[in-house]
Amino acid sequence: MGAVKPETIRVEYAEFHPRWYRPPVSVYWWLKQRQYLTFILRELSSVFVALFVVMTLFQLWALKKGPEAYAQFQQWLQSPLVIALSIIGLFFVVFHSITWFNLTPSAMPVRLGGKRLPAFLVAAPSYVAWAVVSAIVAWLVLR
Amino acid sequence: MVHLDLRHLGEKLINARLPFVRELCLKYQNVDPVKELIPVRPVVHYMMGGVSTDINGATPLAGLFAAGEVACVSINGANRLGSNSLPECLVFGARAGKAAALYASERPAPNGPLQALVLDERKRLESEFLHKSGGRQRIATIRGEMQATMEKSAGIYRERNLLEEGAGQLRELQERYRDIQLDDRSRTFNTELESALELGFMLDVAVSMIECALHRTESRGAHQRTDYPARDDGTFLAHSLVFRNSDGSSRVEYQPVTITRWPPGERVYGQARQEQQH
Amino acid sequence: MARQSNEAFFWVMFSAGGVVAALLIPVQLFLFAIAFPLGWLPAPSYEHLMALVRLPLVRIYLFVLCCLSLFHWAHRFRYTLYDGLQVKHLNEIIFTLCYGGAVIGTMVAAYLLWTIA
Amino acid sequence: MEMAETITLEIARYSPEQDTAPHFQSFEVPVHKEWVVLDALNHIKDREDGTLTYRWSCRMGICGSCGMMVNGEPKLTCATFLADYATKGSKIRVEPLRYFPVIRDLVTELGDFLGKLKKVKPWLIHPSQAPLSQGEFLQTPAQLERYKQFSMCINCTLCYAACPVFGLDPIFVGPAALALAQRYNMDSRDQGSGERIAVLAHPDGIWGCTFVGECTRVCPKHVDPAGAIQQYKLTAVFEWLKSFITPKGQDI
Repeated sequence: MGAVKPETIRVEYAEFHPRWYRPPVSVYWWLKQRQYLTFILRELSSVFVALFVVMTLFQLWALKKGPEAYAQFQQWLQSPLVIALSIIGLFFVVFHSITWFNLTPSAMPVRLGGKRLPAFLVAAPSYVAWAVVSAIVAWLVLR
Repeated sequence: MVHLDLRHLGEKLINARLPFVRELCLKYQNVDPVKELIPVRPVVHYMMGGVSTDINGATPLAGLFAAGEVACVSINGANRLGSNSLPECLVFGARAGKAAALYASERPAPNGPLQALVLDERKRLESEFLHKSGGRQRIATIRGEMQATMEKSAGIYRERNLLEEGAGQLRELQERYRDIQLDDRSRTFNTELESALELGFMLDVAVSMIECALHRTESRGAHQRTDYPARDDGTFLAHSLVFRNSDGSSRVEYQPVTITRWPPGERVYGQARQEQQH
Repeated sequence: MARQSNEAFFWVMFSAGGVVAALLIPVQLFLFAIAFPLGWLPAPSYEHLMALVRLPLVRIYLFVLCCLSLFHWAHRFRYTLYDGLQVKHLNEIIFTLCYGGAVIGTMVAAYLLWTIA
Repeated sequence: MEMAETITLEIARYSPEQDTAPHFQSFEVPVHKEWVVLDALNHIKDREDGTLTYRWSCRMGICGSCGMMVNGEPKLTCATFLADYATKGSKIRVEPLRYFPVIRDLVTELGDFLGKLKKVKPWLIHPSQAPLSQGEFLQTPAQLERYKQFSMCINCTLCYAACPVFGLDPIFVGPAALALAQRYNMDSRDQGSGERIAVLAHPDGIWGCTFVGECTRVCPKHVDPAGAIQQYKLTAVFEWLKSFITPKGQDI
């Protein structure tokens, strides 16, 4: 199956159909509107998700090497630059969680008795699950 | 100006029973029926009548097909029942399209003389509209006056004096129409040219409507003559057909109505309706 | 339909990763990268963490978390590059870098978790 | 805030015969409480400049032809009141809908969009024609509810003007067409989802959507195209998984 060809590419110029003006899209289009910027920030949260995994992999590597290596890793985490990055990262991953949960009702509508449930009722269980899962993880680590 | 007052119903009842009325008022008129009066007036909802066609969309002029609001297939007498426009579009649009394609495929391509005619018409339109200069009448002004005239003379209630007065005003507007001012010389999406051509046609239709209304000395459906309040099936159970004479004047002829299942009846309301149904 | 199948697969991985990341990463990032280094909470000992990591369930959990989160990043980042930088013509390179990165990260995670105990 | 008596409209003008790029022209129009931007445009065209070119028809949010950018936001100009912008000294900037080629002034080229609509087969697909004597295809209110929201689309293309994915690469099938396809997929009387999937579940179809969500925000009819697309992504995944267990040759 071929790609969907935009009709605008095949333009026939004729007497009654002169030049169309094609407005260019700026490279900075995502700065031109608040909603676009929010969208790009939401998408960029994935970078911090990946960085978190990288950190976790380093953590596992340090654990594997032994107590000294792990102490070094802990020290590295205490350096101001890493702390600053972590705080920014936390902001982004929380932003990811909130936007993700809020978009769920729109992607997965729940119907009961032929009526669609209001969005907050579909999103609410996600937030409850978030709290419960976070508590379990914290308990396991802090125990 | 006539206003509709819903304020006594209160916000709760309006929201529960008339949500769309409120939405329409708020969204397109900036009027909140909870707190304000709603301006109301009769409007033209649909063009009853039009170019006479058969059930294939063919008009009496060979090769010309019509469908939609411009056409009058007469599926329901005077052609307006709720959602008539739907079969008009779905059924008769398709039929007219097929019939027109068949007609064209069975005939040779337009010959020299015909193409010369087309070229002449194009030249006429170019000189009278596209290259026209020095006009003084604005399209919108003439259109507005035509609307006012029709509202007054050919609205729901009609009578001889008003119709004749309207006919006179339309003749004057047609005269002024020759002097319209056109700014747009472009051949690309020229909506002004379109409006100008449309206005000429609308004036023709308006004249036809008044002509028919004057001749039809009875009351029926949307045509209520206060000077002739009764329905006269003996003379007027017929479609009015307007023709243009070669001198530019028009004449009205009648085409009998074919009654199939439902003969025309009197539309009555309330107590009278209940009695009629028994 | 080959391309459709790829997209469906990557989207499933992206979505699953999105859920996992949304539920789990904030608490872990907060604890390990902020609360413990800043001394807000007593950091768990090396032994405690090793004991946790020795549990097979915890290792499976960490593997799933790493793998899905990386695929989540790969998918999102790929489209962000297309749109944000208007570099859709570099499709092949971006595609390889993003999903390739996720695959390598997943392999590293598998190796570490397999050999750690 | 005090409502101004007049307001300046800065209107994008583009004449393909003379211009290589659009420019803005200012017009002063009176502000009436019930006037919308479209009324102002008609006021200008009727009295000042007959060459001003734009599309409009019904004036009540049904025909979908008067969509324009009003101060950078895609809007139906028949439902955008001057009074909402008319504080002292304010201006209203009116431009053609973003991301579309411009034919003239405020008129955009729609051929590409109409082609996309057709591509998703937005009609009821039924393998066999039932005889008239069998009556209508009935539907329960619950069945209607499943797709009703997606059926409210008036093809005004505001969602395309809001969609950066379409703006960056017009090959994207886009919000309205994808939502319309979903309107028919969800209809209990339709059996055409198998015929639509090749166009929909395609890198230029649903997979191109990054859920910016702007289409849903600007939709004047609350159609929620973004939701329709995400919902279809889930369906497409199920169809993809199903293709493993159905015998070869029965490609979805």
